[in-house]
Amino acid sequence: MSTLPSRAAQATGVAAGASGADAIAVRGVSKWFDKEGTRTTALDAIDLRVAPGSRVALVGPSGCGKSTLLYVVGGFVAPSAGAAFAFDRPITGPGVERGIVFQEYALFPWLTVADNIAYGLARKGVAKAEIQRIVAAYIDRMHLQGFERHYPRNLSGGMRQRVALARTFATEPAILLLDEPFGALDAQTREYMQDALLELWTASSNTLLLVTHDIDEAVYLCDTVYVMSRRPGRIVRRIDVDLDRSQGREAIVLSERFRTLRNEVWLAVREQVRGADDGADA
Amino acid sequence: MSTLPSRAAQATGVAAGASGADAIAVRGVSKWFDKEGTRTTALDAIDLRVAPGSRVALVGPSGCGKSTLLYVVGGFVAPSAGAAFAFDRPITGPGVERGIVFQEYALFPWLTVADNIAYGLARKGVAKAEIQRIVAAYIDRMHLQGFERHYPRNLSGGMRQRVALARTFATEPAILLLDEPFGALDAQTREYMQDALLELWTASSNTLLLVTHDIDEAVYLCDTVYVMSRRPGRIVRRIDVDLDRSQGREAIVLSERFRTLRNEVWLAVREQVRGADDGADA
Amino acid sequence: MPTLDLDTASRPAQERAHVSWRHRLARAARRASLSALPVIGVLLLWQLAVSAGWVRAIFLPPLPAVWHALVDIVTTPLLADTLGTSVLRALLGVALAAAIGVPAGFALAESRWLRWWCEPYVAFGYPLPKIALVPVFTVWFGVAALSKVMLVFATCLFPFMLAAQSGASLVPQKLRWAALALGTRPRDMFRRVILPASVPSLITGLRVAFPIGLITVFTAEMVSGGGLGEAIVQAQRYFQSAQVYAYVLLTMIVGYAADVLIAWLQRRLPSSAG
Amino acid sequence: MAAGMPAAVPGRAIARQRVLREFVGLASVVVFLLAWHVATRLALFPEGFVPAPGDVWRAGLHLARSGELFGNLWATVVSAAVGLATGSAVGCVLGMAMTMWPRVELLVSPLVRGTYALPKTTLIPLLVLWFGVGGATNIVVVAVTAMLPLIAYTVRGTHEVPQVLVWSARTLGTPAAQILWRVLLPAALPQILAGLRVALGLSVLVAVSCEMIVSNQGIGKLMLQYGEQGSYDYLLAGLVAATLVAWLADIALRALSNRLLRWHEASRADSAQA
Amino acid sequence: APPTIRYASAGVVGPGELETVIFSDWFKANVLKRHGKEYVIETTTARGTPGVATLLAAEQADLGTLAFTSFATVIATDAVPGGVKAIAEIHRDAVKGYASNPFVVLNDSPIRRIEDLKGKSVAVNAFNGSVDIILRIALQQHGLDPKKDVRVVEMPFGNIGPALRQKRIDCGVLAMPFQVDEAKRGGIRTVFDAVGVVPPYPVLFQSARAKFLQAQPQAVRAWLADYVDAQHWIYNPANRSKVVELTADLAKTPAKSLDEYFLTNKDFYRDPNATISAASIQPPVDAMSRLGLLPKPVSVAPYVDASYLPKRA
Ligand SMILES: Nc1ncnc2c1ncn2[C@@H]1O[C@H](COP(=O)(O)OP(=O)(O)OP(=O)(O)O)[C@@H](O)[C@H]1O
Ligand SMILES: Nc1ncnc2c1ncn2[C@@H]1O[C@H](COP(=O)(O)OP(=O)(O)OP(=O)(O)O)[C@@H](O)[C@H]1O
Ligand SMILES: O=C([O-])O
Ligand SMILES: [Mg+2]
Ligand SMILES: [Mg+2]
Repeated sequence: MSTLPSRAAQATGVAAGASGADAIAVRGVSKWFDKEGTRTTALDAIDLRVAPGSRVALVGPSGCGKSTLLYVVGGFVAPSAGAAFAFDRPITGPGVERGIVFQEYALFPWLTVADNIAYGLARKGVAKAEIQRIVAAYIDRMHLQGFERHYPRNLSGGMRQRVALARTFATEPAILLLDEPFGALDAQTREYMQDALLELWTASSNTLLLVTHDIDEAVYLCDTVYVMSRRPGRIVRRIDVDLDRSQGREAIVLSERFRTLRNEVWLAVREQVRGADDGADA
Repeated sequence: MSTLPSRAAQATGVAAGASGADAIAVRGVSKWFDKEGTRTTALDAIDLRVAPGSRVALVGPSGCGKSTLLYVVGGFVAPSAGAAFAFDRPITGPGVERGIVFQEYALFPWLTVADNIAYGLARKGVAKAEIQRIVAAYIDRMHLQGFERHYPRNLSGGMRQRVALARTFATEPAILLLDEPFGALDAQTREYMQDALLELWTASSNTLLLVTHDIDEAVYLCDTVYVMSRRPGRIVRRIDVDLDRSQGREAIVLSERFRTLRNEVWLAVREQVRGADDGADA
Repeated sequence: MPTLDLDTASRPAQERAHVSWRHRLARAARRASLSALPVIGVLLLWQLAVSAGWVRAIFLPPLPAVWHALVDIVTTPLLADTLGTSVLRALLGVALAAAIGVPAGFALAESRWLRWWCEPYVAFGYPLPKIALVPVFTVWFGVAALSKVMLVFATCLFPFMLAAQSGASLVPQKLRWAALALGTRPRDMFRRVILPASVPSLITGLRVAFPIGLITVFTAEMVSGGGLGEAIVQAQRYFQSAQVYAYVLLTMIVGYAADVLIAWLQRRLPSSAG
Repeated sequence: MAAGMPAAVPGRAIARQRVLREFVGLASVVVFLLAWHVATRLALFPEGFVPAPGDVWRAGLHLARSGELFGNLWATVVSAAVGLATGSAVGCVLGMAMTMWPRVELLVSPLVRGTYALPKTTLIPLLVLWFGVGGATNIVVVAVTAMLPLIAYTVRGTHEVPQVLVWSARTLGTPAAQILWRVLLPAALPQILAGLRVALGLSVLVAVSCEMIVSNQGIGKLMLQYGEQGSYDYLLAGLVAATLVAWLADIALRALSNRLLRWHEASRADSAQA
Repeated sequence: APPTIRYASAGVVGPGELETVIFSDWFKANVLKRHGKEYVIETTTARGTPGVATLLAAEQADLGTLAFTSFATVIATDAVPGGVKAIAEIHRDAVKGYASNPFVVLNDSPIRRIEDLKGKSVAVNAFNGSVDIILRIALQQHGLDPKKDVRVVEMPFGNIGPALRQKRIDCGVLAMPFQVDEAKRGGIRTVFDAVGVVPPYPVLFQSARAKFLQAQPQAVRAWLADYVDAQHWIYNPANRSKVVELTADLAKTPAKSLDEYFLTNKDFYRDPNATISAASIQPPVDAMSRLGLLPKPVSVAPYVDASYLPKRA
């Protein structure tokens, strides 16, 4: 993977919760949807700060507003109340410094696998030869050899997801927003991808906001796990992950601390899932 | 949940591998796709027999042909070679006795949540009042209260998946074909859904063919786990799950046997994932 | 791939925060004034062109004259005689075309053999300049309304057929599969899946066909009499340009109103993009 | 594929299918011609009014030999093609811009919608003032007519573009202004091509209609002259020639669609519009 | 280069508008001595004489074929900048012993006289066209109100015969060449034609924009000289077979049926010298005026100019 450009230099003041430039700051964000007289509140006064270079996971019951929160940070959806900031600048729309992988992949169906991966690089004005090199590297890394010229519709679900990851990773954004990025992958490929992600993070120290259903994944990958309540989504719990990451995956996953943390998140989420969705508010 | 009709009575001869009427029999099925001179072989001489009332999981690397195999059994895709049978009748097209949940949900976008769930029941000619009762029960069970009148596009990913499950479960097919049915659910909802599935199965003793990436899920839910090789998909391993299921989930999952089996499947899949996809064949 | 469609506007633009009714009112007024702008611009340019003598009044009459002519038409039974007659004929023809073209289009999408058999007729019949067939239609269906209705039918049939055919052939395969596995009989497939999934396509077809229907009626009437078309031709023959433009404005208003109505319908129906 | 069970089709079978398809199409044309011939022999039509296919063929040959056919056909084709190209380009861009920027929609929609039902041929006297007799005037009328389906289909196509695609493109560094042609255009291409097919049919129809009003050349002029004269065999020969050209263009367009939409889920070798 | 004359014809080729035969390629090459030297003619086809009038008004044509109806309208509305002049006759109606456009009915029809048309439907090719005016004048002369007592419908000339036979109309007018074909087919009879209804009048005549006449008088004179020469050539029996062959080819009608009437007294009357006079145009124009079809009465005299025609030999 190519190295991250100077953008990474912005990522100073790494201390979480520091009052300096947060990579992401969400202040009192609410979001509701009005449909034919019914109001569905997806987010309720969310406050969230992500320090540059940190890795944060969002977990919570299905339909609690995780994707919606990611869209607010991505700049795709304007909050109904409150505001979101990236590196202290208010978020008013999408930006290249915030790369996103959507739950539904959002590949360009008219582009081949290789062209999908090359897309963001071409927009950045990267030279042709360099693009080819990077695309080839990602094809390799994502185990997509032989499918360079295939169109997305001819790929399996997991293959599509890997293309989506490659497309976003290739542009090396300062902030990575991932919405269940490994959901369609088999357990082994998933682990492989997780480690690839960590490796990328180590190389470029970008900031990670990860939505996932997989609690092991959240704890394994991130420094902080936020647990959201069931809809209307609120942040009900923050769990700091203090793992010794100097060893390999096996050691980490088998460690007592991992088990404890995992359990803690588990119980916090279960508390939220119990009682189930309560439907639209009105 | 309403009880299963007499169809369940067909499900005799439960012994796996018995030469009697298999619920599903796949005999020497191959499937390849020819695109502009390139041939991609998705399935390579698959043999598979599923006894009535048994629960079988298919696991394997992403892109190995699991969905394709499910489509062959569903009767949506004709094999390039070989043939598939349901209750000894050759499969020539889709049939109500084989209910399917697709990896991408395939909800009817023009129908509300309630109408999507009611769809199959109405086709079966179930009485209006009965349909309403069943739909209400599934709305409840799937934690979709308050979203009855919503259209699919206003639902979160996990909610869509739950609607798709409800739609198929409601018609109580003799054979259930599930393609990553819990992929978009959070861990807790997923467990809840798994148990709901087992409950349904116990009540109606239908046959289950489950494609999943979650090895715990495969082992927890099924009697037999088939491991597929990476593309071209072949079945490389059959693991019989001999768990004592008399106890609750906690006990099963924490049992030594569960761990062993889980590990066995894990290693079998990893062996296949190693070396990655090899691209199109030609 | 599902359309993730947050909020009412299904446009891929930035989404706006919610606003109070007062803001909404102000916004509606702003929108209306923005829409009026180009119309006012065109009218100004028109009057300027006449006043400055760039175009002679015989080709572009002064606006007040057109206005008077328009008032004359609208306030007399002339409106029903001309516009009323034409619109009624167009409506009948378009309805007939939809009633036959839509099922035919679906049939073409579903049956290869039928498609192959009909391909030459569709490909030939569609671009065939139907207006050249006015004499034939007059002999077959008489000079009165029927021949015009049939001509509209012949012209609008193909847009409906193509809309239905393309709508049906774009239905995602998994939806068909899901429906079959849920017990939809193949013969119900159309009613249960293909039709609802094609609704947006059909409305687009209507949006194209209806104005074509109107144009056809007007043009046919220009050739063989009756309705607004005859009124225009008469006025044109006698260089009564104010009347000509009054009628032309009427056709524009009718077309505009019809399109607004269809667009409204389009928004009301649940989108097939899911 | 009604029963949802597509047969496995190896390359040779596809070729065989293509031959079969052409054969079925040909057979249906032959049957039509026979029926027509028999009907004229049995005098089912008013005498002298519908010529037999053989007469039309002879008339066509005569026109071709005298050189009248190709010169006039060329004129018609040029009007239709240039008008179609400009009209659909403008319509396509307008349609996308209307979806992307509500302001553009507000601004242009009254004018655009006003032109939908306007019988453009009534404006020919005005257009003739500016563009002269023939070519340019006809091109303008064809272009304005072709715009309608392109706008309607493009608007629909772009409305259905999944929002996440636009979002993806934006975060991958696509400037807002480029979304139009980097995302909306390719994503809406299936619909745009459907609209183009509708417009293609219309453009020939309208080009010929214009030539029937005022022209110094074109198939429409031939048809007007021979129609007034009662030489219906020659009228039909001209009609068939123009329609043949449109048919060939339609075939070319479908081939192009197939190529451009290789990526599309529903693009099948012989599907409706893909 | 010689000046170009842009000529707008009314949409009929061959016998209906003889000038279309005359400016065919063969005539240009073999008969029109002055073509290419003193003038060049370029033709446009319009839909009927109102279309020609529009082209003259738009100054997109210099000369064109008009009928008295479109001519009077152009004058009354002052449509052509600088005015319009009728300069040469093409053919004449209501001349005894020659063709006129007959109003015909089926043989078994109860309609025998003009009075019998009360309550019936009559087809003409164009409302307020010259044939329609003749009909209205005839009706008025026989005490019928053209607006109330008769249903006048419009259909192309070619349709009127079939429509009559299918009983979609009670009476209809037949033009060339349809009247010949229909007569041959039989079963119809004439109720009346223009003869006796109005004095002889030019059905079609060449007209020119006055501004063009001023700018290019020599070119117009040369064209009209060629035109008159060509008419003589056409009417020369020695050339008949060639003329019929050429005209048949141009109009795409069988030479045999053309030969039966073309240039004979079954055809319209054509003045050998294309003489035009205000006196012959004025009566039908006055009739139009009486029928309320003109915004104001029109005196055509200032708009008829025979001086561009060659001096009689
Ligand atoms: N366009 C919309 N209109 C109405 N409600 C919406 C819309 N989009 C989302 N919602 C609602 O907002 C809530 C949050 O949705 P969101 O997609 O953010 O959930 P999520 O946490 O990502 O769920 P999942 O884990 O299942 O993907 C849901 O209840 C959903 O129904
Ligand atoms: N229509 C098609 N045309 C060409 N190749 C196809 C088509 N459908 C599937 N394939 C190929 O067949 C192989 C198997 O696909 P399939 O969807 O069955 O995989 P899978 O095991 O379900 O993968 P995943 O777990 O990622 O969903 C893939 O390599 C895919 O690229
Ligand atoms: O009037 C027409 O635009 O065809
Ligand atoms: Mg989500
Ligand atoms: Mg799959």
